[in-house]
Amino acid sequence: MDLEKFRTETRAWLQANCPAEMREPVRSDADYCWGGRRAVFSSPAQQQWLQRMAERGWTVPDWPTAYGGGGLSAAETKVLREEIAALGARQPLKSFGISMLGPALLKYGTEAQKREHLPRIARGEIRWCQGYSEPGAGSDLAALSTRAEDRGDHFLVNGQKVWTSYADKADWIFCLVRTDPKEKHKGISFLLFDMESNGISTRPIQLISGQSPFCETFFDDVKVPKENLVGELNRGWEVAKYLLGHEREMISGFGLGDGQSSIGKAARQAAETAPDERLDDPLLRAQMAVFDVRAAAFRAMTERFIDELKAGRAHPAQPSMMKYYGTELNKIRHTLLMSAGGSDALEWDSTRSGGGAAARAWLRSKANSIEGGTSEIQLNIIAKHILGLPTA
Amino acid sequence: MDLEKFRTETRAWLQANCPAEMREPVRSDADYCWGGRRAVFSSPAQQQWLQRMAERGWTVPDWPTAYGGGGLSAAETKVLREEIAALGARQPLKSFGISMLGPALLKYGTEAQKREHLPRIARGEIRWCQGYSEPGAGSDLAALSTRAEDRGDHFLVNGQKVWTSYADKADWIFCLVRTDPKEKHKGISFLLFDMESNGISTRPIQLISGQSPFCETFFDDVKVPKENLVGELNRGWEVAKYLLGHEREMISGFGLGDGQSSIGKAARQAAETAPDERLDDPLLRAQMAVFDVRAAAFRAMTERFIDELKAGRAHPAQPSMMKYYGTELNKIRHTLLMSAGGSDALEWDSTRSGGGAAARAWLRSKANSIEGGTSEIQLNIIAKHILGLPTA
Amino acid sequence: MPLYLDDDQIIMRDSARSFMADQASVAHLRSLRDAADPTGFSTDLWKRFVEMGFSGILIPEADGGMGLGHVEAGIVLEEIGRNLTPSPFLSTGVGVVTALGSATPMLRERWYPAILTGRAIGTLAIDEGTKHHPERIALKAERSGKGFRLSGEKRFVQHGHVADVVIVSARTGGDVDERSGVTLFAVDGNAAGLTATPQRLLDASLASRLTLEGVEVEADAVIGEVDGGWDTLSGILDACRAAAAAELVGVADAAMAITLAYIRERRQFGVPVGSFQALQHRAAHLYSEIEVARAAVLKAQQRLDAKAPGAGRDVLVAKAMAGLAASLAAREGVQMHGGVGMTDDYDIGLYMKRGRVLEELFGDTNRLADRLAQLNGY
Amino acid sequence: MPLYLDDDQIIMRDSARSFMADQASVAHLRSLRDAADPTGFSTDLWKRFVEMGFSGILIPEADGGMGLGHVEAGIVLEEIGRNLTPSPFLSTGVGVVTALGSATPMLRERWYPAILTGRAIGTLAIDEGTKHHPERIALKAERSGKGFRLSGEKRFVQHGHVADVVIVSARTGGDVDERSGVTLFAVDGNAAGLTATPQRLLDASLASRLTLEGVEVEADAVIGEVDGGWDTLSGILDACRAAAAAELVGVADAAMAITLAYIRERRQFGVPVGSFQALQHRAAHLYSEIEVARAAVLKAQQRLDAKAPGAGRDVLVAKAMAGLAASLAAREGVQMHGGVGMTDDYDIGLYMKRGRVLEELFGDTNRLADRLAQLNGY
Repeated sequence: MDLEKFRTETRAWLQANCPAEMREPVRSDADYCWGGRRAVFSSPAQQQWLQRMAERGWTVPDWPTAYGGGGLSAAETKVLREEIAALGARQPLKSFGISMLGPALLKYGTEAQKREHLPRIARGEIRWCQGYSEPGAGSDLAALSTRAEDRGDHFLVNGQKVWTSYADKADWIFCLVRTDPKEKHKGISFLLFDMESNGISTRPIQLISGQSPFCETFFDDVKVPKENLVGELNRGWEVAKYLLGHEREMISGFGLGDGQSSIGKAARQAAETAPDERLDDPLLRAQMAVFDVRAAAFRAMTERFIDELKAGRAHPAQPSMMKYYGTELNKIRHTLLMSAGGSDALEWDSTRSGGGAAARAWLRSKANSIEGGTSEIQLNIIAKHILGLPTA
Repeated sequence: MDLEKFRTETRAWLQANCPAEMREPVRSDADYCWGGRRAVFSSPAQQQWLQRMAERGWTVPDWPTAYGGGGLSAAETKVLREEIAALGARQPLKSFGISMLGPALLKYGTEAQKREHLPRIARGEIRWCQGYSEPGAGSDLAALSTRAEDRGDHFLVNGQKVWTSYADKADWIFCLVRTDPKEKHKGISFLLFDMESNGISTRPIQLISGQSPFCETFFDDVKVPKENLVGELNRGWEVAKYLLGHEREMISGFGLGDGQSSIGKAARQAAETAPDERLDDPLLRAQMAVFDVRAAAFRAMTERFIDELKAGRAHPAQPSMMKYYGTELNKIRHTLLMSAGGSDALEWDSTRSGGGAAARAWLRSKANSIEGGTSEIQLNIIAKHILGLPTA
Repeated sequence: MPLYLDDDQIIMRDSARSFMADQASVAHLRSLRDAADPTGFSTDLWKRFVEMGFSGILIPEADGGMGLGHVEAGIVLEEIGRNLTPSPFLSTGVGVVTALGSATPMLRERWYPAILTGRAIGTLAIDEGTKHHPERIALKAERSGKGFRLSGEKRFVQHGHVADVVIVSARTGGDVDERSGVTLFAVDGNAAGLTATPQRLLDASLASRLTLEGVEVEADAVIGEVDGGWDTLSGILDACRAAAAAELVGVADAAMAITLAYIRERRQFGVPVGSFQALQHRAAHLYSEIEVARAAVLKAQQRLDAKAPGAGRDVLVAKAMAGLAASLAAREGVQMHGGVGMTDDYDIGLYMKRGRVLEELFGDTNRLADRLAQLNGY
Repeated sequence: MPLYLDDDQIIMRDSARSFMADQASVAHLRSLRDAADPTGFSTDLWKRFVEMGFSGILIPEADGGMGLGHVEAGIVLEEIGRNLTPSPFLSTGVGVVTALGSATPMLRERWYPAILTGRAIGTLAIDEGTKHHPERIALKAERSGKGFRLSGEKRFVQHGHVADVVIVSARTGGDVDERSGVTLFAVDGNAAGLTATPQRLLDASLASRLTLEGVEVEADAVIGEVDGGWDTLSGILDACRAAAAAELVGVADAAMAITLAYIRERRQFGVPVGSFQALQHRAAHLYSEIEVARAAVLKAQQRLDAKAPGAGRDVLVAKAMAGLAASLAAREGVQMHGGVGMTDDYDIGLYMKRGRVLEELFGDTNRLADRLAQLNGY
């Protein structure tokens, strides 16, 4: 299909189908749509937008149509992305199913697994969470001890996960379990199971931001059918690493700051500066000017990375660089916004501060360089796998 | 003695005895007086200033008078330092004998060694150089291989040193040699010898600044009398470490920038900015403002460090912190001055640029964080000895 | 004077340190916070501060105080910072006490004894915008009878809702942003027309918006000269900035200490996390920043105590540098803790929050460094 | 268009890379420098550049050039940067060629063939102060007969002493710092009254001070509109900034490469220096900076080639980011080399020097980021 024709048609469709409310900038986490069995829509427009996009397969434009995707080429996907950005349209669905599990299932899943799970992910019917981290393992992800014992037709899972994002709101979990205690990396398997199974309980973790997006998750004799194993037995680490690359891509997007193209513009509002005068804090302005350079350059990097990824030209460890750079940038962004916000931004629950929105977002951003592999881990990976630096 | 009386008298003496020329700021390396057998004085005033200060023992105010020092207390030394700074008087003598060897001899030297060497150091009669680094050893100083064989009444020295500051201009060298090849740190001794001895040759190293303050120094069957051993045989590493601490103190002074209290002031001249307008590069101005904060804070730190050192309250590894911080600061200083200087500061040998003074000083400053122990070595020392962090 | 604590000061530090660790540790902050305490600090604890003589550190001996200096006040504040102790010490014992030093004997006699005995706490109402600009005063004071009538708003007033006395900067002449025409007033906390609306901040402290609607004060509520209050205000700000800097050093130092303790113990990949060289270098850099900040703070305190000309410049350096060190300590602290550093169970996040509030108080690093550059003529 | 080089561009890059590594390596720079070459570059090498068609990359096919774009010019410049090749390519093949794109047919016919055959090189004379302020023009152009008479001074003119044609920004109206009243002229290098005084820079290149004392030019020496030259000048600066950014990426990439090679081999304490984690993390950060800069530069080149509105903003980002990456590469490079990095025997210092000159050329990171902030409305 001719690309310019596709662009014209896409633009027209988006303009006709994206509700006006869904073109407003995202103000807080509450504006995101996560779907799932217990989906909560903030407005009819939000639900409508999800349904319309899902019908075309455009929640996952480059997945095959057989699995609920849009079946678009890399070039078409890019055009769609650009047109969505140009319209300022919100993402119709936020989903770990899309950003993490989906790519892994497409690569490692059986045909049955793909047909069962992918379309529900695409339509936002099932909300997924990720069972990777364990207490005491930290950056050494493979040091996990949640056991899955072979009981003939099922695995019996016992153990504990931590940092499970929204485990208390998720319908299913993709989970790393130990199936061979004598091996480290080669004794791990990758399982999918329903969070409504018997023996699962979750406990939210109270964060410094005052929010609790993460849980501790406990498994007590949870039965998981054998057909829910993804990839080979004891080869789950390979699936996990592939998936982590996709997680890093997603997290690296944090640096983009929700389409806000200049931090100085954003800050001017926060600092109550008259529109026609320079930011009257010259040192903050200087920091913002350099930040805007880096943020714009990183937007170009993100475009380049996606293009190279689609073309199979990206270095396999490049997601580590994206994750590192994007998250560090996002932390700086929130630090600068706090500076611009001054004493108002210190308020924790006032109405004027939007319930401490700036402060909570600032504190939340500190986790960016920890979750999904710390910055230190990413730098180790870059040094070893891209730069070829020796180990001692 | 009453400290305020001492201050009054000192001020009066300095005012009466410091020649007007010696109160001008130092413009380049040529303005420093290094003394030595082949001393070169840039002016009669420079020679006079050295003689007058040396007569009172004030080139080394806190050394005992028996060894040519001023015999001042810590408090008096501080007053003298303050009054010299208040007058803007130049240092009368730059000397590795004062800053490095002297303290080591005072602690480890025999009475005969002290009487022979210290007064000549104090009067600037003998210029010393330091024979520590060797090719291939780098930061691992103790990996040295210059051999000193015991030949009864003398040592026979063979080997090569590198980064010997001004070896081609020095009269004597203090030198680390290997006296036991089977040990590493415990097979090193500390020797003094005359650079006019037979078998010594030097070769200047061409640096990126275009200057050659360092040499390669070669020893070919050099005879060193036994009485020139400082400290015990095979215990030279202890002397060396003590001396390195003093070297670091000296190098840390780089960050102070020759009494220039604000980089912004200095830069305004370089940038040809009218005296009544702000630096018209707002981002550079912002960097300078933060630099001025750090530089002023580090001046306070230097004062605190010297006070604590004199009082025996400083952590033994604190010189590493001073060396690290001071040299990193000095590199930033020169980077900012290059920015302020713009295209003029890029000129390498024009008259207007003072023979490329800014560019050469900038390039020279890059060595600050390498010579006398790299920044990385200092950070290792701080982590281990001050912070008590574990080794793997 | 050497640039380290003398023997008396070390005794005082040791006593403040053990008192605070014992009575006012981070657990104390947590319990106040979790109870959503409406005062913002423990009045019981404040009584014990008073018993230790802390509220009178800067009050002259002739007025019944300890007649000590900013070095000593800083000693207490560093321990407050180290333990994240909620306390009106800075606003009352430093801010108001310094302000009253320029007040009429009548005002001093009214408030000094009350502060010394713990009957009164006080605060400063300086800021009107969301960033610190002390010359940006729109709050008006108009002559009214023998006194003045104050109308306007102030923000970010620490303990404003429970203060017995509030030092208010007002405009009696000149334009907003001008330094002439500024007058300082000591206003009763319960004066008619004064409303304080407290807001919980991210560190669980309470700061108020103050509304003054025709608040009437007597002529002798004026501190310093009418229209000529700028210099007095500058002196008060010097004292408060040095105090906030000292507290920041305490925050930074404790944040580093708990982080070092954590990475010495925590193991990953079979070794202590603290054995990784990349973390060691960053920790060593952080240590250096904090040491340099500590030196700058002590220098500023000594110069204030010596009433040295230009000490205000040392204060700018001290607070700006302490802000750099504390924000680095918090950033590195959370990152080096990893995931647990993000949880409310660990203390490191509390240090990050308190550091952020102190950074904003009386001008942040950017503002103060900018001011220093101006004083340096660029 | 995807944001990576297409197949043709990759072929061109490979050919430029092997050509430059073969004929114009760092050894070539050293031999010119050590001979104190008065031209500043090798005319023989330039002839070979011309034979490769490089001087005509940006010249339209209709005018006999290759009719390619900024991406392709950038490919050559990145290799120039990688090899520190002294060359008039940027000033002639990008600067003057872009300027002539807005010139009269007569001017184009005079200079394009000369550039294409290597008979002429050219340069821009833009800066009057020691920092880049393109609107700060005092050099006057007054009407004189049918043409103009130019008087004033320019600085930092690359290859100014050997340029056959110099594009001069002059003031025909308005005040210094105004954007209206600017006119561009193509001036003969050997015009009467034009004096170039070359100065050796720290990277061994030569830049000139230009003095124009009543230099007479014809009316058709004007490029673009009289008084309305600012937009043309902006377009030329966009091209030159993107070009300098590409060269900076080459400098940064090569500086990193030789540093990585060094720390992989060099041993200390019994292990390769490159195995120390603290260095590994810094190297990985440097790699990230360079990758991000490379993306920004390619984006800017593509947008220039697409004549996209607002591409000048992408160019500001590209050069500012490339400057950040290159200066970090040089700093880390010298430090990681240790002592030998300070010696003239090793190449890393040469990269530091060249990076510094390119940083200053057409505006440094500070200046361009400041401009970006202004365009972003703050």
